[in-house]
Amino acid sequence: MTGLDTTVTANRFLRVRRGLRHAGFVLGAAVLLLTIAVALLAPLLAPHDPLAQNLSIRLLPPAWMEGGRPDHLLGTDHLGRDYLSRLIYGSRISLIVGFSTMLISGVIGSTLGFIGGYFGGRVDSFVTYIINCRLSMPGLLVALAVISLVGGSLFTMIMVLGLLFWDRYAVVVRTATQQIRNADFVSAARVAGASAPWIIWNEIRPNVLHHILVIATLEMAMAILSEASLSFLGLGIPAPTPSWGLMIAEGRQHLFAKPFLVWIPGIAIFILVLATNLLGDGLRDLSQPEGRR
Amino acid sequence: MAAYVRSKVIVSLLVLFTVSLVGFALLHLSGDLAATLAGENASAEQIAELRHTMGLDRPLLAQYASWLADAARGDFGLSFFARESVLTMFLARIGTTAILAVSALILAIAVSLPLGMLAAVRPNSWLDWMVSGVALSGQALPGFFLALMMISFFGVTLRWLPISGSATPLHYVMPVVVLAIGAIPALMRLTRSGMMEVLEQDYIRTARSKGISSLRVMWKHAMRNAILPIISLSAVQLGTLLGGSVIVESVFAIDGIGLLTYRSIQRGDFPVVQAMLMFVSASYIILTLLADVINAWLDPRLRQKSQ
Amino acid sequence: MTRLLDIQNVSLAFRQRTGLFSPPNLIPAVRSASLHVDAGEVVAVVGESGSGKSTLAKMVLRLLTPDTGTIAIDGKPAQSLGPREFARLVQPVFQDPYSSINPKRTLAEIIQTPLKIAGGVSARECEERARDLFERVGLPMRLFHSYPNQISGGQRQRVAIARALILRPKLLVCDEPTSALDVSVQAQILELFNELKQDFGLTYLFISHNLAVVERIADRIAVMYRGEIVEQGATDAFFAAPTHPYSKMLLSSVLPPIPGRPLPTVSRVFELNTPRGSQP
Amino acid sequence: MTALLDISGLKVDVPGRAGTLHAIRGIDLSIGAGECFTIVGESGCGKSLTAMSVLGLLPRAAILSAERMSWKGQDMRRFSRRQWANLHGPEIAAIFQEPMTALNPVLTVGEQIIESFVHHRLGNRKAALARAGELLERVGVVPVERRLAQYPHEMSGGLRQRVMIAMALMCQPKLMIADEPTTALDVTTQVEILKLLKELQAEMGMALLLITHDLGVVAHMADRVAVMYAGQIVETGSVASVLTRSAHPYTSALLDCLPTRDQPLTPIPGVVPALFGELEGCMFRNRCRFAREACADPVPARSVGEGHVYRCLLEANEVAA
Amino acid sequence: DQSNDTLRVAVARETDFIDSIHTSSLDADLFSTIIYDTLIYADRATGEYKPLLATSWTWTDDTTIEFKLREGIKFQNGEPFNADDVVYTFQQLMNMDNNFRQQKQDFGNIAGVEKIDDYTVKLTLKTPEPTFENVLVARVNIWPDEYTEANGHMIHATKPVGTGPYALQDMQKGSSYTLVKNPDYFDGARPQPSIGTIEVRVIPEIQTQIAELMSGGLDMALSLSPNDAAGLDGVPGITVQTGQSTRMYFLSMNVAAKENNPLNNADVRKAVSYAINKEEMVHSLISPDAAVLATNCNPSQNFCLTDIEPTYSFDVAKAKELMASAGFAEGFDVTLMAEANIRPIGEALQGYLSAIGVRVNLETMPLPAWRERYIKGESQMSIVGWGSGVSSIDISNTLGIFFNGSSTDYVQDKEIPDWNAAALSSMDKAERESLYRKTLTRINEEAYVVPLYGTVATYVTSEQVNYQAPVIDFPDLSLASWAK
Ligand SMILES: Nc1ncnc2c1ncn2[C@@H]1O[C@H](COP(=O)(O)OP(=O)(O)OP(=O)(O)O)[C@@H](O)[C@H]1O
Ligand SMILES: Nc1ncnc2c1ncn2[C@@H]1O[C@H](COP(=O)(O)OP(=O)(O)OP(=O)(O)O)[C@@H](O)[C@H]1O
Ligand SMILES: [Mg+2]
Ligand SMILES: [Mg+2]
Repeated sequence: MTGLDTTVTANRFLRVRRGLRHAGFVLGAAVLLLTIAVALLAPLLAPHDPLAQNLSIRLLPPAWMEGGRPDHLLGTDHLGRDYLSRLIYGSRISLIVGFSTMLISGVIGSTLGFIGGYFGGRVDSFVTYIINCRLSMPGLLVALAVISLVGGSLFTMIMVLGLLFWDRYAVVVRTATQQIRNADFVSAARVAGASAPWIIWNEIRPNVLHHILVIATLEMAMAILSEASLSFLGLGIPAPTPSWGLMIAEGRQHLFAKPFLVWIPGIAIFILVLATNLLGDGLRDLSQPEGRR
Repeated sequence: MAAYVRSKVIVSLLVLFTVSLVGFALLHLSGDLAATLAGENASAEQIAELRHTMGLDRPLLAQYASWLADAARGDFGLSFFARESVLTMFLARIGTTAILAVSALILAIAVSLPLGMLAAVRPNSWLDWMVSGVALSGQALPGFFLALMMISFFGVTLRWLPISGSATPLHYVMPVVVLAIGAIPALMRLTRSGMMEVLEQDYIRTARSKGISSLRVMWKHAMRNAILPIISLSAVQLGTLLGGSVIVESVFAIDGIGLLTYRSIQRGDFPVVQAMLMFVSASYIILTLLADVINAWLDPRLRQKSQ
Repeated sequence: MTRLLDIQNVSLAFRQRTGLFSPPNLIPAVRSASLHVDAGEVVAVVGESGSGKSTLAKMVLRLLTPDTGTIAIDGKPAQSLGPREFARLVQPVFQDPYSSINPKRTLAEIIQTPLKIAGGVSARECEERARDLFERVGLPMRLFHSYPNQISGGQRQRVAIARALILRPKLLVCDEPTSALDVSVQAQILELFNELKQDFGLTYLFISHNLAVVERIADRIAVMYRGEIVEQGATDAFFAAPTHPYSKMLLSSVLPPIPGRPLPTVSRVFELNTPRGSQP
Repeated sequence: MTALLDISGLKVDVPGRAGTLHAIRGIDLSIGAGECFTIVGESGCGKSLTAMSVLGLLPRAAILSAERMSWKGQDMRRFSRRQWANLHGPEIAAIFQEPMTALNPVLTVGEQIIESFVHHRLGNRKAALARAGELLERVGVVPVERRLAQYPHEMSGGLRQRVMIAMALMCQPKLMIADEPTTALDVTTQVEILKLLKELQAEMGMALLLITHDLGVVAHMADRVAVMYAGQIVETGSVASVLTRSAHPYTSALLDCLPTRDQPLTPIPGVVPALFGELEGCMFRNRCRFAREACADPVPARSVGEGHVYRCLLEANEVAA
Repeated sequence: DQSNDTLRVAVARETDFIDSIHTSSLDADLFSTIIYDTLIYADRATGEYKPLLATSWTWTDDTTIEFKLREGIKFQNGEPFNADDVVYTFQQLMNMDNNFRQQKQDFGNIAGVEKIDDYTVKLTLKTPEPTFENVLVARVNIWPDEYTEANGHMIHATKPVGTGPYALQDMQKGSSYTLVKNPDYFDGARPQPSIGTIEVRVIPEIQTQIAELMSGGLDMALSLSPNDAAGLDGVPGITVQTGQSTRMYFLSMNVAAKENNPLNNADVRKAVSYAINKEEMVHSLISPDAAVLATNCNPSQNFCLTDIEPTYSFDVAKAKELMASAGFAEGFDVTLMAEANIRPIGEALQGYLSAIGVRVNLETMPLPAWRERYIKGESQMSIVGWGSGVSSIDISNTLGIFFNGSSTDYVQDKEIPDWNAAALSSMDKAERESLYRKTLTRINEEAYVVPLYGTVATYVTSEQVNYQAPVIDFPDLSLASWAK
């Protein structure tokens, strides 16, 4: 780096503008925000009660297909519930699972990463050891085993996923912290008498935050997918609230006869996860300094 | 070197031990085996009796201790249901899963390495965009969804491929592809980003300034360096593939260890689940060690560190 | 004159672990070094890369603990000082202007950091003092709330200096504060050091490998070689007649910007060619 | 004497998200066989990009244009990939600043040294190894056998830089480009490396394009020097003439910045300008004590004789006063 | 696949052991049925009990049966069949150290077995057991005594030898099983087998089974639910049949708990009963062929009385009225537990009950987890599925488990357990019927449970296969033949 390019590197506004020019980031953020809005406004947006069943109109195809009805835009499920409404409400579960898991695992993983990375030495060996233990456990299998024993609920699902999938945070935060803890501004804070927690929170965290954000988006995507997979394996979140993974799992009974039951939530998951990943990628690109390197 | 290997091995054993303890505790604290085991029409008394005969009413630590003592001798107990040695059950199925996982990894590497490299050489080209697109979509596709769609398309509509079982090599095509698609995004991204990073290194400029062909620069100078993290990731991926074959094996009805474990989880056959846990952990540890060794062999700096 | 810093027979070896259970390799970085700095003095430490200069500085800053030997600051053993007390006596200025200030915080925040940690000062006063110093080190006020990526290396180094001064320390430990800067900026910073010395009554422990800089700024010079202080003395005397062979070699290697002279002959008296393993 | 390398009106633009950076803005330079030409300037002024332009190794993003750019009379702008590859090694070779990172960490030193020799079919592996041995001996990397089998990380910075030099010499280049070859080294090592370069240059009769920011190095090494500031050569000429009779305020200010025992330092105020957008006039004017309004207009080059050229509105002797 | 005379059959769950005595996995019966013969055979078309290995069986008193055995039969390993084999088999079943599945429950009442002559065997029971014939029909596969003695009874788990129409040729435990026709099979209650080879494959994923059926990779699938099969309706080349099952589902309510329990109010339970549109629910979610239950038993079970009063037909108004009169006009919250794979029913119930203000929190879980909690008494409301298996051919099984005063009895009625016990020790059919009538009437009067539906078994076959859906849910694959 040189004195020259620093004077011209993007300031905050520029960074925002840069963000806006990053197509993937914008797309990802837009879809995610849209989904959040849909989830929040579900009662307003959903044309029907997602739980209101009407067995006389079960398995209606989407409106544009033969036999579809305009008041059930995406058709109905096996209980005659409006598929669009369920899709809209289902976004809530996906987002709640995604966000909560991301938070829990984020807190656990980042804390471990910070501690290991900052203190180094034996503390780090111990943290590395914990990470290794975690990595060597097959995550999905353990989640499967625990949920099948405890029984699925939104809470268990979130806890199990959150308590299991913190490894990426830990690994990334630890490495990033290791790189920063030797920075001179950390030494300066130490000389000024700052405690380790103070330094971690005030000096290191801001510099690692973008890594955490990137991982968070990936983690969120993974949690959404895991929820879907567990639902597929019959260990999803129980009723009444529909989740997208559950909708696929339920719809799969009609995979060949009524494929839309699988395709609609499948596409929804795909788009949401894609958007989250795009957002993560965008964040990654944007957090890299411009110019040389 | 000896000291390095020794400490690695000790740590690995410690990790295995911890995993076994955590797994054991998780499995035994969260469910009642006897209820599962007694069968569907069993009464409460029958269950209690069974609990006693199976020793499930002993203190957890005592149960663990005897499990550990047996496991240390290579005896992972009998399956509750099949009443067969867990080890035998594993050995009978490991081959199938290994074929599946290894082929998937090979396919994934065969796809992601060249594409990732090309994308790195020509950033922002259409190829790069395609690679990013593939990686992103692959990441966003639930494996089971993909599997079902492939079955319905290639199996039912086109009838090109056999749908279930593992009778012929052709049977492996769909499951391997589904598994590989799960592994490709990470590998492809890492290849691309690793390669891009390496291409920016000073020594690449040095190599270019010597006038050697760009192909040679790529293979001899860039690849040797960029491959290191890919090898590590491949090891991790292989472990993940072994552990993550549950969905693929159950959808494609392939009787490997993934399906075995899934069934065992479903009916609470804990000795099998526990053994699977140990197996995946051990293979993860061995694979990463192997990756370390290969990397040390390729990178003299790591070699020195381990001396 | 009071003895502000007194380093007595300090040694430190780095322990490099190879495995969890194997004995560590010892890399001696500083060997039995003794050095003192009196109040108001500028003492420079010179030496080649890897000779232990930074390690010595870090020990003074209590970022590393010596294996043996003692360091006394203002007459008291450094270890006995509380962290706040210590911070009010000694502050650092580091070499790399990019790593020495946190890129994610505004310049105002960075400068106030030590004061915030020390506590006991109102937010208003904090900011007040930061503003004062900001101007004093020659930074334009409009940059007060900007982020480090908007300023140049020289300006960053000014920020680092302002941060070091906000607690009004007595001793400034400067580890190659100008070696990452261009000559034109280096001159600016050196001038600033000179001015601050007068204004704040500062004492410097000044580490450098640039003999021209040292000659300009130091009262006394200590030469480090392979972890040992091989020679020390008043600047004038040193430049006039270095005694240790390494010092001589060092002096003879200086290239003045005067055309027409041949490259000096450097007589290596040491086994400098032997590899010393990887260097960071 | 015909110039080996003859460049005029070289421009390099680097488009970025924040706008296009005009990193090099029309420089002329020519290097004759066997001479040592140095470029001196502060960080970011475009020294390395100039070197990379000559090497044809500009970063992908950079856009090069030039009025003339020729190697032994051939137009370098038209060079194909293949022609560039043939140039690298036997004609032009390079060594770079960071000896720590300029060598490939996973290949042995020997392998890296002989690579270009073998690739350019100057001989087989055996011949290459023999020549590598000679050269290593010459640059003082001994014992040769052991060194050839070592990896870069097993050597100190000074040794690595010597290896780089040996590597560059393998194909007997006509021009060696050295981009700050000693900046990362200790002063004592610096002297040794510089000496080595100078001796080798004389022995092999090759030209040396030396890039540095250290006027001391310039004074001891250069036949001719160019002083760069903000993407332009502000002053060029024989080293004696430029350093002792500097005609450009920047050159003289730079000399004044060097700390000496007796004189007080006179720092150059201000910072280097950003090289974005329309750039006209003297870029030094906002830091120059002689600046006047006319400095904002394009400044012509003036000659002080014997190839000593500078870009300033001042008369040649005004600065010294 | 008719071309090579192999019937390819898919099941969803693996079988650990081939013989049903050693394992609780239900699919083992699939194999046992065709590898072994029982003394008595239940006709798959009528449900009637017919002679098989026993040419006749006679109750000489309330606790004694005499069997006349078929002569001239050989086991698949060549060993001749005679009374020694039957005696040996019963002795094994009586030896409680063998730890067979449900051994005490099914065989604990046998007092002794005696060989009268080479082809006559006398069996005595400790107490009268009106359902004992059911046990004989499905649980007593006759083993060859010499082979079993020489190898231990566990040999049948993996290398079974019986007298049945098919013999196990090869198995890949957990994934595929190959059975070949027994050419010497006697033409008795069940005919000689016609298809040469039966290949059973385990395909856990139902959609994969369907895909295989559609693409011609399978001839028969046995684990499809009516809903799964519905998708195959109209697919050319595939026949979907439904057969009866003894399995039944009811909504269990916690009547016994005293505190804070709206459900111990009979009016509330009646309101719940009225609120559910069983017909609609069952016919659309389960199958149009499924039995909608008015009493707490499956009509395919013996002694299941379908004329019990009162019945509760769908009537939301009445339900609301009852809720109000019980003081729950505002409704209440309740947790409904259900096994994961009947979740749609749970959701439907949730929907129906919400109409009368009962806010149902539905928890679905795998069967073992559900059972564990149910046995521990943690259920407020549960959908209980029971039966399928020979013991549930008789109503005693269902009533006996859920109305016996034990921890699985959420009603704890004072009298029902006694009536049930009395019914189980009487050989008098009329008396048993009247006792069950009392029980069933009490259950309906008090609305202790809401009987929901009896499942149907679905048999999906390719056109090439001729297979008649059996009346009991014990498919006998030896009855299959090629259509042309
Ligand atoms: N954290 C560390 N771990 C191991 N060895 C170290 C560490 N830090 C420094 N060293 C070693 O200690 C010795 C002294 O290093 P130090 O950084 O004090 O040298 P220096 O004189 O400051 O060099 P420079 O001029 O390059 O900054 C060197 O050999 C170095 O390799
Ligand atoms: N790959 C690149 N991408 C974008 N900008 C670049 C790139 N390389 C150089 N630049 C810019 O071009 C200008 C000139 O860079 P150059 O490397 O030639 O400077 P230099 O004089 O060699 O400096 P230094 O002494 O730091 O090596 C600088 O502003 C730099 O930021
Ligand atoms: Mg240092
Ligand atoms: Mg440069």
